[in-house]
Amino acid sequence: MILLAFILLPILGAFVAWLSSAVHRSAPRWVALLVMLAGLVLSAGLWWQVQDDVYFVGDHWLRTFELPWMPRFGISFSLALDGLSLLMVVLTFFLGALSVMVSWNEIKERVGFFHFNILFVLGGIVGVFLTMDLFLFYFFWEVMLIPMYFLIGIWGHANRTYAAFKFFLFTQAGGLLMLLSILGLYFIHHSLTGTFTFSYFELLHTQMPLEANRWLMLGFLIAFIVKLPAFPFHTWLPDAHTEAPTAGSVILAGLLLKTGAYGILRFVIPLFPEASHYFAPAIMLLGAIGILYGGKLAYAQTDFKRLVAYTSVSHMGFVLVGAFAFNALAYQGVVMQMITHGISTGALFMIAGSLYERLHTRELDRMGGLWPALPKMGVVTMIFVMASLGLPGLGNFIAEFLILAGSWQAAPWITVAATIGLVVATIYSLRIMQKVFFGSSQREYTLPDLSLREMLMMVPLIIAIIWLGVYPQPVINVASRAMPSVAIHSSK
Amino acid sequence: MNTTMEGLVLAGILFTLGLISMLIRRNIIFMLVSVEIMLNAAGLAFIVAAARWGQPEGQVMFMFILAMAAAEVSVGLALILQIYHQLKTLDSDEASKMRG
Amino acid sequence: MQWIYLIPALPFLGALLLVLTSRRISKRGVALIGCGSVGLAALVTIIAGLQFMQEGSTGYTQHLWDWVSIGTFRIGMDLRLDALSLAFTFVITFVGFLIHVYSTGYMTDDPDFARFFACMNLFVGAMLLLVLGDNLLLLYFGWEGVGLCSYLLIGFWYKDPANGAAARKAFIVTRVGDTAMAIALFLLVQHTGSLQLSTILARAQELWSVGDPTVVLIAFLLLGGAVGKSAQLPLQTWLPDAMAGPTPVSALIHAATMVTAGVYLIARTNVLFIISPSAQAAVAIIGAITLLLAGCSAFVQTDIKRVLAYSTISQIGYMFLALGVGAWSAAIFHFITHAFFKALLFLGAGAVIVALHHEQDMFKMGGLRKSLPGVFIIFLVGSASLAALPFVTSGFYSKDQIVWLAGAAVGGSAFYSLAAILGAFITAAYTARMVFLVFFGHEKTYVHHPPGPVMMVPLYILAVLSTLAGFVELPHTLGHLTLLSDFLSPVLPAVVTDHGSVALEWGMQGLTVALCAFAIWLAWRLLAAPFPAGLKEVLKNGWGFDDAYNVLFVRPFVQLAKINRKDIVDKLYTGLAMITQRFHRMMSATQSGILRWYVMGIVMGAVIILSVIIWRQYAGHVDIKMIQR
Amino acid sequence: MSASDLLSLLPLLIISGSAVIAILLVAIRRNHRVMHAFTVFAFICALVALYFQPYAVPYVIAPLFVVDAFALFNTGLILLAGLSVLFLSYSYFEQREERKEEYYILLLLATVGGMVLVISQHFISLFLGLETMSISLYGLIAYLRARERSDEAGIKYLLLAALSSAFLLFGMALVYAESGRMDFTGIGIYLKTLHAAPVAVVAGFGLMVIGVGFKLGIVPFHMWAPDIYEGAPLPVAAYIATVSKGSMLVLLMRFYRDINGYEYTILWWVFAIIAMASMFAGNWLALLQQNVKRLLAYSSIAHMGYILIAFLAGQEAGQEAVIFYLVAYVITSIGAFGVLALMSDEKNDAENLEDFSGLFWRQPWLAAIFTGMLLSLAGIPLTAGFIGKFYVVAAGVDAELWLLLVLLVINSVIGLFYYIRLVAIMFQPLPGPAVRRRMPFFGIFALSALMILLLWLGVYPSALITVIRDMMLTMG
Repeated sequence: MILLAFILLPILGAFVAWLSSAVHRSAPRWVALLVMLAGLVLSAGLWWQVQDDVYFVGDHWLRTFELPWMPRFGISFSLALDGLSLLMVVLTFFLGALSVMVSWNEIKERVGFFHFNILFVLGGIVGVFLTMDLFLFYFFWEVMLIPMYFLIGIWGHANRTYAAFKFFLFTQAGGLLMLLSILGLYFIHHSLTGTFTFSYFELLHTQMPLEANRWLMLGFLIAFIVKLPAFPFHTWLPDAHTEAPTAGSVILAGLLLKTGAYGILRFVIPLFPEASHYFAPAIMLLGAIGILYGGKLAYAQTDFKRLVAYTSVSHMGFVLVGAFAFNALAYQGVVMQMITHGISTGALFMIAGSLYERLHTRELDRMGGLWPALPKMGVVTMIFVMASLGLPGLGNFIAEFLILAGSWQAAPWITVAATIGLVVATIYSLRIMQKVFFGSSQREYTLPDLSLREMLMMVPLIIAIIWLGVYPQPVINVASRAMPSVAIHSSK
Repeated sequence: MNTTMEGLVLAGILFTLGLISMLIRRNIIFMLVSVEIMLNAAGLAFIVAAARWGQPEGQVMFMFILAMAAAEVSVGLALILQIYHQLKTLDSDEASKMRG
Repeated sequence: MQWIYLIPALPFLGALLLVLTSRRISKRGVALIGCGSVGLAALVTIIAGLQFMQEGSTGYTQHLWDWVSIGTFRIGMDLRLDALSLAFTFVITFVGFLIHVYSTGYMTDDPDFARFFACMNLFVGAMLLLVLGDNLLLLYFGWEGVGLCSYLLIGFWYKDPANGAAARKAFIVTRVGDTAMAIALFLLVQHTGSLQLSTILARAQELWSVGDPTVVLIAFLLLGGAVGKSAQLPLQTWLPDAMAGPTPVSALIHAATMVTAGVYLIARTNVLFIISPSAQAAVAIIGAITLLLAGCSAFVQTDIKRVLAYSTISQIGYMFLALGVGAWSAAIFHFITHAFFKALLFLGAGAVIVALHHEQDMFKMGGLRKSLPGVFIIFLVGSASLAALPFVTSGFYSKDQIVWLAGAAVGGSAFYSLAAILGAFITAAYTARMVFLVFFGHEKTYVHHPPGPVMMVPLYILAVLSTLAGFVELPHTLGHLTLLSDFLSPVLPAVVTDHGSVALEWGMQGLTVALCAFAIWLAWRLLAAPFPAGLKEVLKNGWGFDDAYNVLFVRPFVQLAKINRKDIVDKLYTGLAMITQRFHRMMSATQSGILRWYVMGIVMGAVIILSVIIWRQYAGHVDIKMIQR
Repeated sequence: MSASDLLSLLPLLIISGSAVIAILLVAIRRNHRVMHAFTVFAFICALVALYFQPYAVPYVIAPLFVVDAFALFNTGLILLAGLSVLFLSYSYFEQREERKEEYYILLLLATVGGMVLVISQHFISLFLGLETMSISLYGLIAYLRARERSDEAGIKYLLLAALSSAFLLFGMALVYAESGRMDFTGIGIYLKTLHAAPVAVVAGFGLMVIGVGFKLGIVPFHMWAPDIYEGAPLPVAAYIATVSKGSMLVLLMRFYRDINGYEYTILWWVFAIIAMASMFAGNWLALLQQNVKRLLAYSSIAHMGYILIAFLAGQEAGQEAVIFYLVAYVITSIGAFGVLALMSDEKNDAENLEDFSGLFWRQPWLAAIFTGMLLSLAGIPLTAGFIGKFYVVAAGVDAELWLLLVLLVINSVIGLFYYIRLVAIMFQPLPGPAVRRRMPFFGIFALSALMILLLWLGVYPSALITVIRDMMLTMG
C-alpha cells in the first residue's frame, strides 16, 4: 500500500501544484516541496523499519502490492520493493526536494506547470523503480519522458528545443526496442508455459533458446544504455544537460540516468543471465571506453554544465563495468555509484545553476578568480569536485573502489583502463576549480555568496556525501537485500 | 477459344484504352470521359460473366454501374464548371495549387 | 590507549572548526585552534608513546566502526599503533606542531590566515590517518587526503596561475602513482581477500613463494605508488614546482612528512618486498639513481627553496636505497633525522625569505651572517646535518648507516655504496654552496624585518633535535648503539649484513668524511667559477624530465581533447538526421499536385500488382485452363 | 423482406430516411440550426435503434447483407464518428457564408454508404455502399465552392475515386466471371473446392486491392490524401479520415475472412509491401511538412500502414488489434481535426504551423486536447494510441513479423519527430499578450468527450478489449 502512496503522492501532487498556481503564484513551490518532503519522510521511515534484520537470507522483497489491470494480457498493476528499489526511491525524493528548492528563484513564469512537470516526472521515476510488471514498467518508462521533455523544451536555455528533441528521440528509440523485447519475452514465455503474463516474477526463470535470449537481452540493454548513457549513445546527454534548467539537469543526472542502471541490474541481468555473461566482456569494454572518452571530452569542454554532463558519461561507465562483473563487490559498488553520482553531480549542477544566476554565463573562460568573492561556494564546489574525482572519505571513492575491486576479478585489463580513468577524472576535475575559483579574476566581482536557501540545499548534500564516504555500511546492508535477484547469477 | 474469354479480353482492351487516354489527356472533360469508358468496360465484363453463368446478377450490376456513372458525370460536370470559372481553363495540370 | 583515535581526530576537528568559523574569529583565535589541535595531538602521541613503551606491547589496534563490509570482505575504521606508526606519528605531530607555531609568525599578514591553518590541520589529520591506518584502504584514504592538502597548499596563493599549475601537477603526477597503488590493492583483495595489513602480510607468506610473479607485480605496483608520493624517479618532477607553496608548507609536507609516505608504505609492506627480490632491488636502484640525479640538480639551482627541494628528493633517495638493501630501520632513522634537519633548513630559508621580503634567489642574497646571526646559526646546524658533518650531526649517523649498509647488507652491492658515497659528496657540495651564497660574501640586499620569537623558537628546538636525534643509533665503530632499530624490531626485520668488517666500515667513514671536506672546499672554490652552460641548463631543469613528459603525455592529451571538443560520435547522428531530411525532400517532390501524376501512381501500382500476381501464378505452374470451360 | 429484416436494418433505414426528410426540410425552409439539430437527432435515433439490436447472433439478409456483432460494432463506430463530426461542423459552417443546409443531407447519405459497406457481404451491396459514400463525398469535399482549393480537391477526388472503382469493378467482374458467385461466402466456398486459386481470381483480387487501397489511402494509392485533406472543409476531412477509411477497412476484413485470404501468400506479400511502403512514405512525407492538414493526411497514411501490420498478423489477436487501433485512430483523428476546426476563422482554416505557436498559453484546454491527440498518434502512454500501438506490436510479435516490426519501430521514431515538433510549437512562449477566442460549446463538448475517451482507453482499455474480444468470438 505504501508503495502505491509513493507513486500517487507525486502524481496527485503534480495536479494539486498546477491548480494551486491559481491561488498564489508561489503556492506550487510549497506544494511541490511539501510533497517531496513527505515522500522523503515516508521512504526514510520505511528504511528505518527494515533496518533491523540486516544479514538475512531468502526472500528479499520487503513490500509488495498488486492490482489487476488488463487481465486479457496478463497485465497487473504490481509493485514490489527490495533494498535496491528502496534506496532509489529515497534518492528520488531527496533529489526531488532539492530540485524543487533549486528552482525556487530560477523559475519565474508558468510556475504551476513547471512544478506539475517536475512532480510528474518524479512520479514516473518512482514508478519505474517500484514496478514489477514489465508492461507497467514500459508504461512508466515512457511516462517519464514527456514531462522531462517539457522541462527542457519550455524552461531550458537558448538551444532548448534541439536538446529536448534529441533527448526524446534517443530515449524513445531505445524504449521501442525494449517494447519489442518485452513482447518477445512475453510470447516466448507463453509458448513455453501457456500463460500470458508480464509479471517479472514469473518471467524471471523463463528457459528460452539461446539466440532468443541474446536478441531479447540486446533489446533491453540498448534501451538502458541509451538512458545510462553508454559510449556510442551518449551524445544526447550533453545537450540535454546543458540546455535544461537546473532542476531538470539535477533530475536528469541524478535520477533519469539511474533508471538505466537500475534497469540493467533489475531486468537485463536477472532475466537474461546467459546472454549477460555472453556479452559481458563487450559491455564492460564499452563502459571502459565511456569512462576514458567521457573524461577526455569533459576536459575539453568550456561550458560548465556541458563539462559536468560529460563527467556523468564517464562515471556511468563505471556502472556498466561494475554491473557486468557479476560479483557482490562490484554490485555494491554500482549501487553506491548510482547514489553518490546522483548526489555529487546533482550538487555540481546546482552550483552551475547558482553561478549562472550570479554571472549569467556558463562559460568557464569567463569565470575565474571567484574564490575571494564566493568562499563558501568555493568550499562546497571543492568538496564535490573532489567527490567526482573519487577522493577517499567521500562516497564516490567507496563506489568506484568497490566497482574496480570487483571488476578486477572479472576483467583485469578493462579494470586497468577504468582505473586510468581516475587520473583523467583528476585532470578535468581540478580544471573546474582552477577555471572557476582560482586564478585572478578578470573583473572585480562583488557577488552574493551562497544564500540561506542554497546552503539549505548544499549542506544535506555535503553531509550525505561524507556520510557515504566514511560510513556507507547502512546503504550496503540495505542494498544487500536485493542481492538474490541481482547477483544470483554471479556464480557462473 | 470461347466467348467468355473473348468478351473478357475485349473488356480488358476497352479498359486499357480508357486508362491510356486518361493518362495522355490533360483536358478534364476528356479525363472524365475516359473514366466512363473504363467503368463501362467493367460493366461489359460483368455482362460477359453473367452470360457465362446465365445469371441476372451481372446485368443488375451493369445497371447499377450505369446509374452510378451517370451520377458521377453530373457531379463531375458541375465541379468542372466551377473549376472553369476559377481557372479559366480545363487543363488538369493547371489545377495543382496544392502540393508538397 | 583507547583514545588514540584522538590523534587524527583532533586535527580534523581543528580543520572543521576553522572551515566553519573561518571569517568570524580573530587571527589569534585561528592560530589557537590551528596550533592547539596539533599540539594536543602531539601531547596525546607522547603520552600514548610512553604508555606504549612501558607496556612493551608489539602493537595496539583500535576498532572504531565497520567501514565497508560485504560478505567476507570486511574493512574497519581501525587504527593501529605500533613502533613504526608511533615513530611516524611522533615526527608528524611534533614537527607539525613546531611548523604550525612557526607559521603563525610566517603567515601573520596573509588575508587567508584561516584557510591556511584549516588546510594544515587537515593535512596533519590525513597524514596521521595514513600512518595509523590498520588497513591499506584507510592508508589510501590518508594517502589521497594528504595529496589533496598538498594540492590546496601548493596552490594556496591562487591568484597566480603558475601556482595553480604547480598544484595540479603535484596532484596529477602523484595520482598516476596512486593508480598503480590502487591496482595493487585490487590484486591484494583478489588474492588475500582482505586489505587488513597484518592479514595480508601473514597470508602473503603462505600464498606466494619467493619471486612469485603475482607478488612481484603487487610489489612493483606499490612501489609505483611510493615513487609517486615520494617524488622518486620517474615521478619526481612535481616536487621542485611544489615549492610554489608557502615555505612552512614546503617544510611540513614536501620535506618532513608527506613525501616520506612512500618510505612508510614500503616499510609497512616489507614482507611483500622481501618475497619479491626483483622489486626490492628496483627500490634500491631507483633510490640510488634518484639521489645522484637530484643531487646534481640541486647543485646548480639559484632558488634556495628549489635547492632544498632537490636535496629532499635526493635524501629520500637515500631512504629508498636503504629500504632496497633491506636496511629497514636505517631508512626510518634517516627519515627521522631528515625530518628534523630538513624542516629546520626550510624554516630557516623561510625566515631568510621573509626577512628579504619574499626574495628567493640566492644570488640576490649574501652576507646575511651579520644581519641575521640567529638564522645563520640554525641554518648552519641544519646544513651541517644535511652535509653529514661527522660526529656532531644527526645527519652523519643516519646517512653513515645507509652508506655502510648499502654495501654491507645482504641486498647491498658495491654499486650502491659507491652511489651513496658519491651522493654524500654531492650533498656536501651543494649544501656548502648554498650556505656560502646566502650567508657569506658581501651583502646584496638589506633585511626588511628579522624574524620574531614565534618563528625563532621552533627553529632552535629543531636545531637541537637535528643534532641530538642522531645519537639514538651509533655505528659499530663508535660505540655501537641500536635504540631505534631495537624499538622497531617488532615491526621491521633487522638488517642482515653478510660481507664487510669493522675495518672496512672505518675505511668508508674515512672516505666519506674526506669527500665531504673536499666537497665543501670545492664548493667554496667553484662559487665564482663559470659552469658549463649546456650542462647547467640540463641539471637546472632536472634532467629534462618535464620537457619529456610534456612532449610524451601532456601535449598529445591536450591536442586530442582540443581536436575532438565537438564529440565526433555526434556527427554520426546529425548525419543520419540530414539523410532523413534529404529523403523527405525527395519524397515530397512526388506530391506534385498534378492529377495525371497521381493517376500514374495508381496505374503503376496496378501494373506492379498484376504483373507480380501473374508472374507468380505462371512460375507456380498453377492450372489456369479453368477459364476455358 | 420480413419485419425482422427491417428491424435489423433499422439504423440504416433511420439514417437514409432522415436523409430524405432532410431534403424536404430544406425544400420547406432553410435553417441551419434546425437542420443541424435534426441531423443530430437522426444520428441519436440510429444509435438508440442500434442499441436494441440482438447482439450475439449473426443475422443474414440474403443475399446482400449480414448483420452480426462485427457489423453492429462498426456501425456504432461510424455513427459515433459521424455524430462527433456533426458537433464540430455546426460552428465551422456557421461562420461561412454559403448555403449550409445541404451539407447535412450529404453527410447523412455518406453515412448511409458507410453503414451499407460494413454490413454488406455481396459485391453489389459493396458497390452500392461504396458509391453512395463516394458520390456524397464529392459534394462534401467541394462544398465550400468559393474556395478554389475546395473545387480542385473535389475534382481530383472524383476522377481518382472513379478510376479506382473502375479497377474495383473490373476485379469483381473477373472474380465473378471465374467463380460465378458475387457473395463473399459463396466465393469462399468456391475457392475451397479448388486445390489452387485460378489466376483470374487472384488477378481480380489484385485489382480489387487497388479500389480498396485507394479508399484506405495506402501507398501507392495514397497521393490524393494530402490534397483532399487540405482542400476539403475540416469536418469533411475528419469524416473521410475516419468513416470512409474505417468502413472500407471493416469491409476488407470481412471479405478477407470469408474468402480466407490468408491462404494466398501472394496477396499477403502484396499487403506486406504496401504496409512497409505506407509507413515509410507517410512518415517521411510528414517529416518537415508545414501544413498541419497535410501533415495529418500523411500521418494517417502511416497509421494505415501500422494497421495493416496487425491485419497481416492474422489470428484473432491481429483482428482485435486492427479494430482497437481503428477505434483509437478514429477518436484521435476526429479530435485532431476538431481542434483545427475550432481554431479556424471565417477567412481560412488553421493549418499553418504559425497558427499554433504558443497555443498552450492562449487556449490551454484546446492545446491540451491537441497535445493529447498528437501524443496518442505518437503512441505515448496514458493515451489510447499507446495501447493501440502496443496491441499492434503484440500481434506482430506473436506472428513473428520481425521485419515489419523493426520497420515500425524506425518509423515510429521518425513519426515522433513531427508530432513532438507540433507540440513544441504549441508550447513556445507567446510573442505578445494572450488573446483568447471564445470557443463554441458543442465543439468543446465533443472534443472534451473525445479527450476523456482517449485517456480512459489509455489507462483502462480492458472494457473495450473485452467487447472486441466477444465480438470476434461471435464471428468465429
